[in-house]
Amino acid sequence: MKAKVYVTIKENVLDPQGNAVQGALHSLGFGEVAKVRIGKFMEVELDTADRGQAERQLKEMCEKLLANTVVEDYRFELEG
Amino acid sequence: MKAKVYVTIKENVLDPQGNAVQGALHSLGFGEVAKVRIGKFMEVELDTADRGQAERQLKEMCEKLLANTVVEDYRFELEG
Amino acid sequence: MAQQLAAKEPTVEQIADQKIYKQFGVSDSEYALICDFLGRKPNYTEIGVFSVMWSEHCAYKNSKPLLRRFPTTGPRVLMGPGEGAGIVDIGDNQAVVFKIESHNHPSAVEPYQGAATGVGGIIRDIFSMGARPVALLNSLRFGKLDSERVRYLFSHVVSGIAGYGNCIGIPTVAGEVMFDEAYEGNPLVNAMCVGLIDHDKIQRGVAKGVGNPVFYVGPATGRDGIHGATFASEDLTAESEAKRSAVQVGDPFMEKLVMEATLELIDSGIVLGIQDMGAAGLTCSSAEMASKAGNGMELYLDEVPQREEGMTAYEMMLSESQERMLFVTEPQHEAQAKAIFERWGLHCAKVGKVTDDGRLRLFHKGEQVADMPVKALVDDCPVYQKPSKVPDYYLKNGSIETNSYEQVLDLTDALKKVLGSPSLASKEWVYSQYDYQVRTSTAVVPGSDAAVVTIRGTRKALAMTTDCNARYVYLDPEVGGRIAVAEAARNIVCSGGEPLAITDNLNFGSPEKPEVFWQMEKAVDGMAEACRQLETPVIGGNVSLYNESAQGAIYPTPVVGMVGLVHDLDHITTQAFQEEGDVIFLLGDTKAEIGGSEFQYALFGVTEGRPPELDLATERRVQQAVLGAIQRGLIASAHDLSEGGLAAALAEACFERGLGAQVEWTPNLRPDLALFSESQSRILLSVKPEHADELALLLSEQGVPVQRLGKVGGDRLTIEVAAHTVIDASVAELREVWQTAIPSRMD
Amino acid sequence: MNFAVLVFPGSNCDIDMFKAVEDTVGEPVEYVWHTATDLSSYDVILVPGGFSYGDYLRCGAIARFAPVMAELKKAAEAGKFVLGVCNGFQILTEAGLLPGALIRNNSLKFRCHPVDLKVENNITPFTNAYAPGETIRIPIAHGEGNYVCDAETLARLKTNNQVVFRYQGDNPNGSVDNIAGVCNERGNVVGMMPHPERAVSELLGSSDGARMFTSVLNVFLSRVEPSAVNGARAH
Ligand SMILES: Nc1ncnc2c1ncn2[C@@H]1O[C@H](COP(=O)(O)OP(=O)(O)O)[C@@H](O)[C@H]1O
Ligand SMILES: [Mg+2]
Repeated sequence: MKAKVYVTIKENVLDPQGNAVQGALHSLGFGEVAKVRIGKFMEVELDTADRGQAERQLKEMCEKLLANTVVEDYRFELEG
Repeated sequence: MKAKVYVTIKENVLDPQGNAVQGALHSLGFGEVAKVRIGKFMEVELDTADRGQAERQLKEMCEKLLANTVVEDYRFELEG
Repeated sequence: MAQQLAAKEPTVEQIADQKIYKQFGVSDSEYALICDFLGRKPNYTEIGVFSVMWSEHCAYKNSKPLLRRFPTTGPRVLMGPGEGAGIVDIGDNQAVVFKIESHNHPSAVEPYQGAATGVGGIIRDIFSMGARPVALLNSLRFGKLDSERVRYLFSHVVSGIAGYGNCIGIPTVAGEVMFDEAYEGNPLVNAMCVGLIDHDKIQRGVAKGVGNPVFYVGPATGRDGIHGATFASEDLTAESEAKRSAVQVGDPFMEKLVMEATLELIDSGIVLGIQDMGAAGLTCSSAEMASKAGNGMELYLDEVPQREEGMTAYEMMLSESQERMLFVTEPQHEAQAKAIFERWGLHCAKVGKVTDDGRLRLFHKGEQVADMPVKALVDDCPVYQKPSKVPDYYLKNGSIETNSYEQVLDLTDALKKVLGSPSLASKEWVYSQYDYQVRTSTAVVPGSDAAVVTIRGTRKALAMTTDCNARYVYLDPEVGGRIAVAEAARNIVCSGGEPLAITDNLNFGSPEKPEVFWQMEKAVDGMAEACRQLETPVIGGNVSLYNESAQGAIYPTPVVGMVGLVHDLDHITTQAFQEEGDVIFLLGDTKAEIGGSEFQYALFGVTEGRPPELDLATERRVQQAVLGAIQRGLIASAHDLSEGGLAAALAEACFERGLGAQVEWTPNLRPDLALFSESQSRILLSVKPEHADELALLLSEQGVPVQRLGKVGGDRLTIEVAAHTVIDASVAELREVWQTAIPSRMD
Repeated sequence: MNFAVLVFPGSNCDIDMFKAVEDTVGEPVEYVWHTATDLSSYDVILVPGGFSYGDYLRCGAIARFAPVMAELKKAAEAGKFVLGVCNGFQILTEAGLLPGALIRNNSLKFRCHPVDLKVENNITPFTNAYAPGETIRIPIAHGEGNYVCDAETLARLKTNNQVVFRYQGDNPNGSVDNIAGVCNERGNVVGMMPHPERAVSELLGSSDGARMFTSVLNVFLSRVEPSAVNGARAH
């Protein structure tokens, strides 16, 4: 089973990378870019067919390792 | 208008980060994790209502800045 | 898909009939020779293996005759060119190991990974000798910073170097960066690594002992960096092409593990031979190891760890996946070796066996897929003596009178232009991204003439630098080649070190062009002569040819990496003025020499005429005198005069401590030419007032021209020439220009 | 007094930390591998800098699961002295032994240079050899040293005097309130981005970091033999 995990910086935390990219886009002439936030996108392949188990496991992986919940939010989708 | 941009490492390009995370998940007991690939996820807000224009611009941004097309693929979605 | 790819490899007959070998860079006559050596026509894997072994990179087929002109021996040289890196004795059973290598072409395609894997590769060359890497250096060339593309290349190359070196924990302590149109489409990225070793730990890449197993360690092999040699098959899709030429990605964390495990393995004493898989990966390492032992080798490719499915023998042999090593040990030591790697989370795979038949045989899926004589692969590549021709530009330049330019009157402004030229400006933007202090041995951090790295447990240290003024080399390759070596040595001496030896990176355009080959010949002659006179033999190096873009060849750029021995920590000296009241001396003669100078480029926008002259006997005398004075404790600061001449050198000496200087000078030259001339064999010294007379006497006794210029002090740099103030500016103001030149263009 | 220097795959300031202990206090010091499951024989545990597990994903994120970390937690709870520097600081925050998190420098660049630090709290075991408010010079070398925490946590850090060091002058990474180092409530666990182990001799440009090591020795001695403060050791 394949999963997609999205890890984003919390709204109230400054995102230096996003700001820098926004600035760079402006100077490249993309003036209409109002905001950029940069996070991580992970594709995880799981050797399991049990959806419920997969969900439980993904939640645990995110909480434990994939996201630092002090500064990041996460969300995931299971495919198929 | 809001867009979501996904930047992933090309299929056959080495992803040391994904490998390290996979290893860590294994040692945390998530033995069923078969593969992890780590890319970027960006939320971009555009000050425009013209969908066609937004798409053209996003493509250009990705090609020029957001993705390194030598080693990365990208894809984006426009919201709404 | 992958299976199909394999099935579509051209047949032996197709390779011959369609001359597919030509796409591998193998000429008709070379192909015929390969057929002779094999006694039959090569198959696809074999032609692939031959093509990389017979490439310029591995066989030096265009440069070998030139490299033979270098002096490569000396009383301290323990190992000269030929192995992963050269080794020089530094006493007390210790030796220094160093080498430089280029990654120009990969960096032009993917600057971050290109530069990063360049660093990774040179580090492997050092630790595979058994040495502990202690420092990294680099030498970089880019086009002018006003183009977006150049800024992109520059910033990503710097982050790639930083990313690799910082992560693996080896300090990047010195280097050089120069910007000029000549490198617009073809940047140069040369990386150097320096290591320390005990004499009894020195390893060689030899496959010793018939019957012994051959082990592979490191990450799995993928289709990374299989380049160039793609074949023209109608059936080959764009997609599969893309896969074949996938960029090499560096994994410094992996290399750190491989490095620690390898050093531990070597320490355990069970390694018979070891070599890293660098360019041409498994092919080059296996063939060379077998060759050096006069043996053969069998490889069982199914045992090679593979990252991707359906890899062919050809792909595995040519892959340039990073961070891999090949080693040979005796069968009874297998378990011990495995245990060492496992502790570091690594696996080693038994992939082959040493044989006595002098052949490299490859087995895949139960079949023998290649069978080639090792000697033919390693030693029998034809060597070419390319035609050489004096270029027109060189002849034309001979008649350009560079001191007949209109006199520049505002010399404060001229100094600012020179200091603000990115090539001469502060490189802090670059080196503040490098961890130059990890290992806590960096006694002189980037920013002075040479970096100094201490050797723990001793009073000794190593001074190191990379240098090459390619404008001089372009204008006169022989003189320029001499200057590159002399300047490196001068930088070492100014830092308190005795020059030991050099490693060189010959970056040139296409040797097929007679004018380029002429540049190569002359530059090598100049370097070789300087190496002989200064007693700094060449212990290794690298050749990078075909550095060309739409605008033509790059400037000939034979980069010199030099290491020197600082005999006592007390000798460590920097370029910075130390204290108010110190007396400033200029050593050496100043002539009207501005051909190829930064002054000429920054003020007149040209690089023309002849470069400064260099007399090696004078150079040697100046260097020995300065080193002697430093060792006697007479010197407060020493700075080599190079780009920007005396004016720039004085300013640079002021910057670190914000100390000014008052100089009065009466040269018999026009002030602008005098202050910005780049005459060679000159050094700027400052000394405590109580040492001034002793120093002046000592120097003149040794026949070194010495002039007392003035005093350190205040917060301004003022220069009077023949009783007229020609430069007067606050140190802060000058430093601002010098410090912001690069950041203001980059951030 | 026994020092431990933890070693994770990818640690690269472990040797520097080890040498710094040898050169400053000369007390027994040992490397302790990430797989170790017993820290009982050590009084001070140093978590060095580097790129543990390549710093992939997030700095310190993977290291915090190493077997030795459970022991480190116990040691911290037992009141032993723990110092995390750079990557060590990142590991301690990831492990929850210190509050907050460290994210990318606001310049997005790795930065290596000396900085001036103000000693805000000189009553931790690692800082009591400094004068309160003293300015010291110590180098930084990091790409992700931008300290962040929520407003509540920040308020709590201030109330409890948990800010140990602040950057003076330029803030090199954008950290909130110029924070360069913090401690836990009890004060026995300190984390900081600058590298005191790189500032233990004039040959390296500064010796201001040496007092972090002498400081912890003094505190230890004053506990075992209260009369022996300030290096005046009985034996
Ligand atoms: N790419 C680089 N990496 C590290 N240090 C560098 C780099 N480029 C320049 N430096 C440092 O900046 C200082 C000035 O360099 P350079 O102008 O080449 O000096 P010099 O003319 O004395 O050789 C030197 O200390 C050098 O090591
Ligand atoms: Mg130089």
